[in-house]
Amino acid sequence: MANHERNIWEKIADQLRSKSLWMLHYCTGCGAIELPPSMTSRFDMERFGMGPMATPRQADILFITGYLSAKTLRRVIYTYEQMPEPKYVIGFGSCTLNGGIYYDSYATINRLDYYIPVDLYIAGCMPRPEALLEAFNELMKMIRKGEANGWKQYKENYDWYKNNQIRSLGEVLVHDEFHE
Amino acid sequence: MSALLIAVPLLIAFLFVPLKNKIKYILPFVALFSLILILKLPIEQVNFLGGWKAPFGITLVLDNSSYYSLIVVNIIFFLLSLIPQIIEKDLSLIFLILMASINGLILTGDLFNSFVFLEITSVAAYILSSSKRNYYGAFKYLILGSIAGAFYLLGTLYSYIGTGSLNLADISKNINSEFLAVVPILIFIGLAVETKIFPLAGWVPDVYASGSALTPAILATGVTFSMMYLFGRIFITVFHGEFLNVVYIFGLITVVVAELSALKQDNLLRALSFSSIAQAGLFLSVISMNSYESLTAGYFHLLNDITAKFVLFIIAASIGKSFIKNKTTGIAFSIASFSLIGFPLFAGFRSKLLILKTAFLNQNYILPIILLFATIIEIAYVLRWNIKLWYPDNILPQEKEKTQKLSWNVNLILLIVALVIIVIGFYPDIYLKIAQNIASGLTNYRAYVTNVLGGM
Amino acid sequence: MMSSMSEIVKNLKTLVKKLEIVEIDEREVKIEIPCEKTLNVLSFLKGNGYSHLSILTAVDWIEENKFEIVYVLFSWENGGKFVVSTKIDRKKAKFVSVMHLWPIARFYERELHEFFGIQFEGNDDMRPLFLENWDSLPPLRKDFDPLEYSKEKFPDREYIKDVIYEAKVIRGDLNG
Amino acid sequence: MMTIIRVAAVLLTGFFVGLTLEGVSRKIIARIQRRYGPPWYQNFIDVFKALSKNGITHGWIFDFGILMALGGVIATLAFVPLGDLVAFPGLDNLFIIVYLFAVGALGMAMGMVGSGNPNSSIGVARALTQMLGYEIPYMISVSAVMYYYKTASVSELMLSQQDSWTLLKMPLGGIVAFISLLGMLGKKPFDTPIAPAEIASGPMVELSAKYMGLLMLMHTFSIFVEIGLFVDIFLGISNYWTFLIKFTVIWILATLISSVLPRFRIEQVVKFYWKVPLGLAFLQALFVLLGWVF
Amino acid sequence: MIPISYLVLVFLFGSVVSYLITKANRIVGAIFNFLLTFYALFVLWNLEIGHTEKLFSILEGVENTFKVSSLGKYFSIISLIVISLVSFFIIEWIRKKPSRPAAFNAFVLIMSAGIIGVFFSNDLLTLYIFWEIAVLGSFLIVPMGKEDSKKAAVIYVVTSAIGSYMYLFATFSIYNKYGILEFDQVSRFLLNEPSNLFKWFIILFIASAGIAKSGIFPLHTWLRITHGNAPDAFSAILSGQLVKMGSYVLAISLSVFPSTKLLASFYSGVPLLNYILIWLGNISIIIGTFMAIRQNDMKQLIAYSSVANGGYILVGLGVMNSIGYAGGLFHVFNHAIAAAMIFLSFAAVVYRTGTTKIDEMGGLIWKMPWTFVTYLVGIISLAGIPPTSGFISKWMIFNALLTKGMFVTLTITFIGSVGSFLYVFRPLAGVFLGQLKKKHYEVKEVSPVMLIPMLVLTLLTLFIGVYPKPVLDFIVSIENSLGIKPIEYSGTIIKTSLGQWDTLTVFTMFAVGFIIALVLYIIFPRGKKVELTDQYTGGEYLFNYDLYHYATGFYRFLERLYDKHPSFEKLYGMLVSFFKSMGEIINELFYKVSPSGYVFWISIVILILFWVRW
Repeated sequence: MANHERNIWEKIADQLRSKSLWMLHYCTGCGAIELPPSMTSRFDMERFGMGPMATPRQADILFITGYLSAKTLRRVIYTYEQMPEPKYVIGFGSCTLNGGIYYDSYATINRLDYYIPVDLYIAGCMPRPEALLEAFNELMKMIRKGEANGWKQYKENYDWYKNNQIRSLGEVLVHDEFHE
Repeated sequence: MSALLIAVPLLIAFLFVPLKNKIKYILPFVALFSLILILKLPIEQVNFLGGWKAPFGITLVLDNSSYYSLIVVNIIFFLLSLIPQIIEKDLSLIFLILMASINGLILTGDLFNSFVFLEITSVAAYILSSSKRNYYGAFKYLILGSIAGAFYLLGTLYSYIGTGSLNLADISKNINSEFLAVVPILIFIGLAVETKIFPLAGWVPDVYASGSALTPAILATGVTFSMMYLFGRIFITVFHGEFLNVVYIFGLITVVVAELSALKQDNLLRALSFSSIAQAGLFLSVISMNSYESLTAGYFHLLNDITAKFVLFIIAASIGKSFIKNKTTGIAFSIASFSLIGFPLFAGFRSKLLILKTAFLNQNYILPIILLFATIIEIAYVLRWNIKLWYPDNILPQEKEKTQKLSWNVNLILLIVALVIIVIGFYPDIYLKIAQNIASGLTNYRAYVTNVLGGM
Repeated sequence: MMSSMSEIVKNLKTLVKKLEIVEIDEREVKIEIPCEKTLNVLSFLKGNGYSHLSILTAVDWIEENKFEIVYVLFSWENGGKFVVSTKIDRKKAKFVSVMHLWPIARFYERELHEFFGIQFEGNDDMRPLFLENWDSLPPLRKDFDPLEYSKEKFPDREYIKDVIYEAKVIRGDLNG
Repeated sequence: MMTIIRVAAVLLTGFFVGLTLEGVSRKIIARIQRRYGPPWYQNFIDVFKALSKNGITHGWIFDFGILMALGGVIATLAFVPLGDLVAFPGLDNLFIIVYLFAVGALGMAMGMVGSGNPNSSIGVARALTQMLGYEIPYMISVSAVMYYYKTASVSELMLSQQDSWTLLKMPLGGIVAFISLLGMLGKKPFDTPIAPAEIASGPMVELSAKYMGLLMLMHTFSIFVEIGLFVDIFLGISNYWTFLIKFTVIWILATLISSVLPRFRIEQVVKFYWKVPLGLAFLQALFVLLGWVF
Repeated sequence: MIPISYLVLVFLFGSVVSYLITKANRIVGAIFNFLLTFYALFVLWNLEIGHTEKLFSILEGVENTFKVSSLGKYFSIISLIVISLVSFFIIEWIRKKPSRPAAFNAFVLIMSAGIIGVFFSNDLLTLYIFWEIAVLGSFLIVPMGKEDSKKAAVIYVVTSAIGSYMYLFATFSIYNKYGILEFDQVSRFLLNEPSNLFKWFIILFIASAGIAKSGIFPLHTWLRITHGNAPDAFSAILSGQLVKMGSYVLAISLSVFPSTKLLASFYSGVPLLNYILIWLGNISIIIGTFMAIRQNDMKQLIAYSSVANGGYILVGLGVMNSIGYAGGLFHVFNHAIAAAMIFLSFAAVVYRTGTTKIDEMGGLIWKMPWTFVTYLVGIISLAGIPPTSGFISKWMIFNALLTKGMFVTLTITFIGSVGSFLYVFRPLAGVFLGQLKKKHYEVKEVSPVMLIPMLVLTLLTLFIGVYPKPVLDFIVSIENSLGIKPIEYSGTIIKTSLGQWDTLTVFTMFAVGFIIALVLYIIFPRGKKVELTDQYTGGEYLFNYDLYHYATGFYRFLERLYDKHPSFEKLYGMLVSFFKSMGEIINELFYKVSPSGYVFWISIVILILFWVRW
C-alpha cells in the first residue's frame, strides 16, 4: 500500500494514537481467553496505554480472536462500520489467516482480509500473550510509520469489500421469527 | 272579603266538573283573580265568618305575615297554571281545591279550622301524588298523613280542654303550664309529616320522584311554604317559641340525614327530594332560634329554596338524559342548582350569609358547622348531576333524537324564574321585604291578639 | 440391565416380533424396530415413564442407502434410557412426525429436514432453522463435500508457494 | 483584566493538575494490582488521541448537550477558589457552585439521552438517582459548617478556619462529606452509572472520538470542582501550593479506596447513603445547633 | 384607566359576548378572549398602589371595597401574564381540542373576573365572593377534558369548597366578634386580642382556603386528577395561576396578619403556627417529589410537582424573615411561569400526538424542536438551575432556612430540589429524546401561533434569570408595605447575610465556558451525522426500533424502595364511600320502608318526645 503523504498534524496524531490504543471488548472465538492474561499483572497491556472499551464508538482496535462463522462475520462487519475513523483490525490465530482447522467447514470463512481490511495477523492456533504483546508493539510501530491504513483501504475500495461480503454471506433481511 | 279567596276556587272547581280537562285553560284566570283580590285587600283586617265575635266564631285573619305568604303561594299557583302541559288529565280540579285549602290554611285564625284545611290539603296532595300510577307512594303518604292529622286533632282537643277556646289568639292569651306540656308535642307530630322532619319524611322521595312534573312542583313549593307558615304561626305566635329547642335538634338531624342519603342517589328526582327535605330541616332549625332575625333568615332561605326547587323539579321531571337538545333549560337548571348550593352571584348565597350571621349572632356555633358540612355534600351531588347532564358521556345517536325539545312556554317561565334568582342575588330586598313582614307578623303576637280579639 | 427396563423389553417383545436389543449400559438399552412399528413403541414407552424425548437425530448410512432415525427417550423416575432406532429408505426420505407426542420434536424434525432432507408428514413448518441462504445439498448428508463448498463460497488465500503441501511433507503424510 | 488572568489560571491548573493526577491514580491502581501501569502523562495522550479522531454525531441536541456540559463545568470551576487563588472574590457562594454544577450534569444527561440509545437513558437515570443519594448528606454537613461560620461564601469558609481545620472541629461532617465526595467522583464503589459490563459504559455509549475527549475534559474539571470544594471547606487555610498538596492527598486517598471496592447496585447506593451518612449528617447538624464543636 | 370594578364587570359581560362570538367562529372568539385579557393586563400594569373603590355592601356595617395593594398587584400581574399568553396559545389550540369551545371561552373570562376580584379585594367577604366566582368559572371547564375529568371536577370543587367554607366560618366569627372585615382593621384588632386560641383559630381557618387551593399536604389529592385530566391548555392556567390564588391567601394569612407579632416565637423567631404551616409545606414537598417520580402520565407528573412547589412557596412565606418571604414571593412568579411553559409544551405535544402517556412517545425533539426548547428552559427553571430565574427564589429560601438554622426543613428542600432534577428529566428523556416511534414519523411542529407564547415565556424566564431587578422591585415594595425589612440588592447582585452572588457574572461565566467548549468543538474534526436508528446494539440487528426506547418504569429501581407508600387518595376515597354507605343505610332504614315501618317510626318519635318532656 502506497504510503500516503501525511502532514505534520497527522504525524503527531499517529504518535498519540500509537501510545493510547483502546481495544473493543468483542471476542469472537477461542482466542478471547488470551486477552485477560495480557491485561493483568504479568503481561500488563496498560503500560502501552491500551485498555478495554465497552462500545465500538470509543474503540480503536478490533480483535478477531479465532474462527468466524458466516453469522458472526455479519455482526463483526456491522461493528467494524460503527467504529470511528482511524481503526485497526488484528486477526488472532490461523483460523482468520486461512481457515485453520476449520478450513473445510461449510460455515466458517477461510480468509478474513477478504471481507474487512486486517492490519496485522498473529499466527498460531491461539498465540500466547507474549506473541500478543509482540504484535501490539509491531502494530504501534506500523501506526507510527503510518503503514496501518486498513481503514483507508476499506474506504477507498469499499464496494470491492461489499461485493466479497455479499458473495459469501448474501443479503439477509433481518426478521427474527420469534419476537413478532 | 278575604273568604272569597277560598270560596271562588272551590266554586269554579264544582261548576266546571262536567267540562273535565277543559278547566286547565281557566286556571290562569282563577289564579290571576285571587292575586288581584289579595292586592286589593286592606292589610290589618279580621273577617268574622257569620258575624260571630272572635273567641266563638271562625275568624280569617289577614295581618301582614299572612298577606305576604298568600301573595307568595298565589304567585306559585299562577306560574304553575301558566304551564298546562305538565297538568295531567283530571288533576286541574284537584289543583283548584288545593289552592282553596292552602289559602284557607294561611288565613284561618282558628285551630280547628286550620285542622280542617290541613286535612283538605293533604287529601288533595294524596290524589296529586298518585299521578303517573305511583299508587304505592301515594298510599304510604296517605297512611302517614292521616296519622299526623289524627295527632293534630288530638292537639286541638287538648288545647280546647286546656284553654276553653279554639281561637289561636285566645289560646295564646291564656296559656298555662300543664297545658303547655302536651299540646305542642301533638301538634308538632301532626305537622312533622308535612314539614318533612327526620323520621317522618319517609314518603317524600317516593311521592316527589313519581316522575310527574306537577306533584313535586306544587308539593315542594306551595304546600311546603304554607305548612312552614302554619308551623311558624302556631309555634311562635301561639306557643311563644316554647317547644322549639326539640325542633332545633330534629331539624339538624334531618339536614345531616337527608344530605347523606342524597349522596348515593342515582335518580335525579330522588336526589332533589332529599335536598328539599334537608332544606326544610335547615329552615326549621333556623326558625327555632326564635328571634326576629332568625325568622327573617329562615323565611328568606325558604323563599330562595322554593324558587330553585320550582325550576329544578320541573326540569328534572321533563328532561331525558342530557341538555344537548334544550340548552336554555340546561342554563336554567344550572342557575337554580348554583343558587341551591350558594354560589356568590346567586340568591342562595345571600340567604346562607344571613343564616350564618344570625347563627353567630346568638352564639350558636353548631348550626353553621352543620350547614357548611351539608352544603359541601350538597355541592358534591348537585354538581355531579350538573356535569352528568351537561357532559353526558355516551349518548347513543338515536337516543339523542328521542329527547324532544321542551315547549316554548315552559322554557320561558323557567328562564324567568331563573333570572329572578339572579336578580335576587344582586338586589335581595324584594324577598327580604316579604321575609321581614312575615317574620314581624309572626313574632309580635301581642299585636295579633289585640287585632283578632279586638274589643274584648 | 435394570429390572424395570427388562420387564419393559419383555412387553415390547410381545408387541413387536422383529426386535433387536443391544444392551449398552446398566441403564441404557438400544432397540432397533421396523419403521412402521415406531409410533406405537414410542407411545408405549412414553406410557410407562419414558416421557422425556432427549434427542431425535438421524444417521446417514449411504452404503446401505438408508437413513437411521434415532429417538433417545429418558425416564425421570429411574434414570433409564431407551435408544429407539429405525431405518428408512434414503431416496424418498419420508417419515411420520412425533409432534403430537412431544411438541419439541417440531424443531428436531425441522433441523433434520434442513441437514438431511428428511420429510415429516404432520409437521408443515419446514423453514430453514440454522443455515442462511443455503443453496446446495443438505450439509450432513455423506454425499455433500464441505471442502469443495467452502472453497467455492469462502475464497481461500492464494499462496505464492504451496505452503500446505510443504506442511504435509513436514508432517510426514507424504514422503517429500 | 485581573479576573481574566485569574480565571485562566484556575482553568489551566484544573486542566494540567487534573490530568496528571488522573494518570497518577491509574499508576497507583496498577501498582496495587502488581503491574507497571501506564506513564503519568497517559491521560494527556488519551485526551488528545480521542480529540484527533473523527467520530459520529446524533444531531444538534447531542452536540449542544456536550457543549452545555463542558461549558457548565468550566463555569463552575471558575467560581471555586483554589486556596488563595479566587477568580471572583465576593461571589463564590456555595449554593451557586453546587447548582451551577447541575447545569453541567443536566447538559451531559440531555446530550447523551439525545443520542437515542437506551443504555444511555438507563445510565443517566442511575446517575440522577445516585445524585439524589449523595447530595442530601453532603448538603446537610456543608450547611452545618455554613451555619457554624455564618457565611456561605467558600473563600470565607476557608479563611475562618483560624484555630483548627473544620475536619477536626466537625469530624462527623467531614467523614460524611468525604463519603459523598466518593459518590460525586463516580469512583469505583459508586460508578453504577458508568458500569461498563452492565450498560456498555452508561451515558458514554454513543460518544465517539471528539465527544469522548470533551467529556474526559469535563470529567477532569468536575473532579477538580468536587475535591476543591472539599479541601476548601474542611482542610483549613491553604495558599495555592498547599491547596494542591492537600488536593493530591485527598485524590490518592480516594483512588486507594476505590481501587479495592466492587461496584454497588443502584438501590444499594441510595439505601447506603440514606442510612449511615444521612444519620451522621443529622447528628452533626444537631451538634452544631447545640454548639458542641471541638 | 378604568377602575377595577368596571374591569370585573367587563369580564363578566365579556364572557357572554365571547360565548356568542365563539358560537359563530372559534378563532375570532379566542382572539377576542386574548385581546380582553391583554387589555386587562395593560390596565393592571399601570394601577397605582392604594387606589380604593367602593362596591356593594352585603353585611351592614361592612363596606365591600377594592383596594390595590402591592401584594395584590404583584399576584394579579403574574396571573394576567399567564392567562393572556395561554389565551394566545388557545387561538390555535381551540381549532381542534375542547369539546365545547364557546362555553370554554366564556368560563375562562368568568374565571379571570373572579381572579382579578380576589387579588384586589380589601376585605375577607369580597375575597370569598370572587374566590367562589373563580372556582365556579374554572370548575365548569375541567369536565371538558378526558373521560374521568368529570369525577376530577367534582373532587376539585369539593376540596376547594372544604377550604373556602372553613374560611367563611372564620370570616363570620371575626364579623361576629369585631363587626369589621377589612384586612388592616382585622389585623389591628387581632393584635390586641387576648385569647391565643382565637388568634390560632382565625389564622389557621383562613389559611385553610389557601391550603386547599394550592394543594398543600392534607388537601393535595385533587391536584393529580384535575391537572391530569383537564383540557390541556386549561391545565396550564389551572396550575400556573389558579394555584397562586391559594398562595395569595397563604401570603395574606401569614403576613397581613403579622404572625410574628401576634404569637410568641417558638423556634429562632418563627412562631409555632408558622412552624406547623412550614411542616405542612415540607410534607407536601416530599409527597409531591416522590409521587412525581413515580408517574407515567406526564401531566399528572407536573401536577405533583405543583404540589411540591406549592410546598416551597409555603415554606418560603412561613419563614418570617425578609429573604425567606422574598424567596416565597419570587417562587410564586417562577413556578407560575415554569408550570405554564411546561403545560403549554405538553398541550402542544398532545395536540400533535394525542396521548399523554410518556412511554407511548419518544424522540419528539426531531419533529418538534421549538416545543422541546420551551420544555427544556421550563424544567431548568422549575428545577432551579442557575441561568434561569427558578434558581434565585430557591437560593433565597435556602439562605433563609440556613440563617434560621432549621436543618430538617433545609434537608427537605434539598430533597425537593434534587428530586425535581429526577422527575423533570423523566418526560424529557421519555417524550422528547430517545427513539422516535414509527407512528410519530409524520408529526409536524406546532403552528407559530402556539409557539409564540411559549417562546415569550422562555425569554421571560431567561431575562429575569439574568436581570431579576423588575421582580425584585415589586417584592421590595411589597415587603415595605407589609413592614418586613426588604432584601437589599444592587443591579444584579443579591446580597444576604450569608453572602451574595451576581446573576450577571454567573451568566457571563457560563457563556464564556460555553464559548471555550465551542472553540474546542470547532478545532477538532467534525463528526459524521448518523441517523437515529444507527445505534450500538451489541452488534445485533434490530427489526423494530420502537422498542429500543427506555421510558416505562424510568426510575423503577428507586420506586421499588417506596412501593408500599401510604396513599391519601385511597384514604379520602374510603371516607367518601363511608359517607355513601351511611347514606345507603339511612335510605334503607327510613325511606324505602313499608307504611307499617312509618307508623313504627312515628311511635318512636312520640315516645322520645314524651320521655324528653317529663
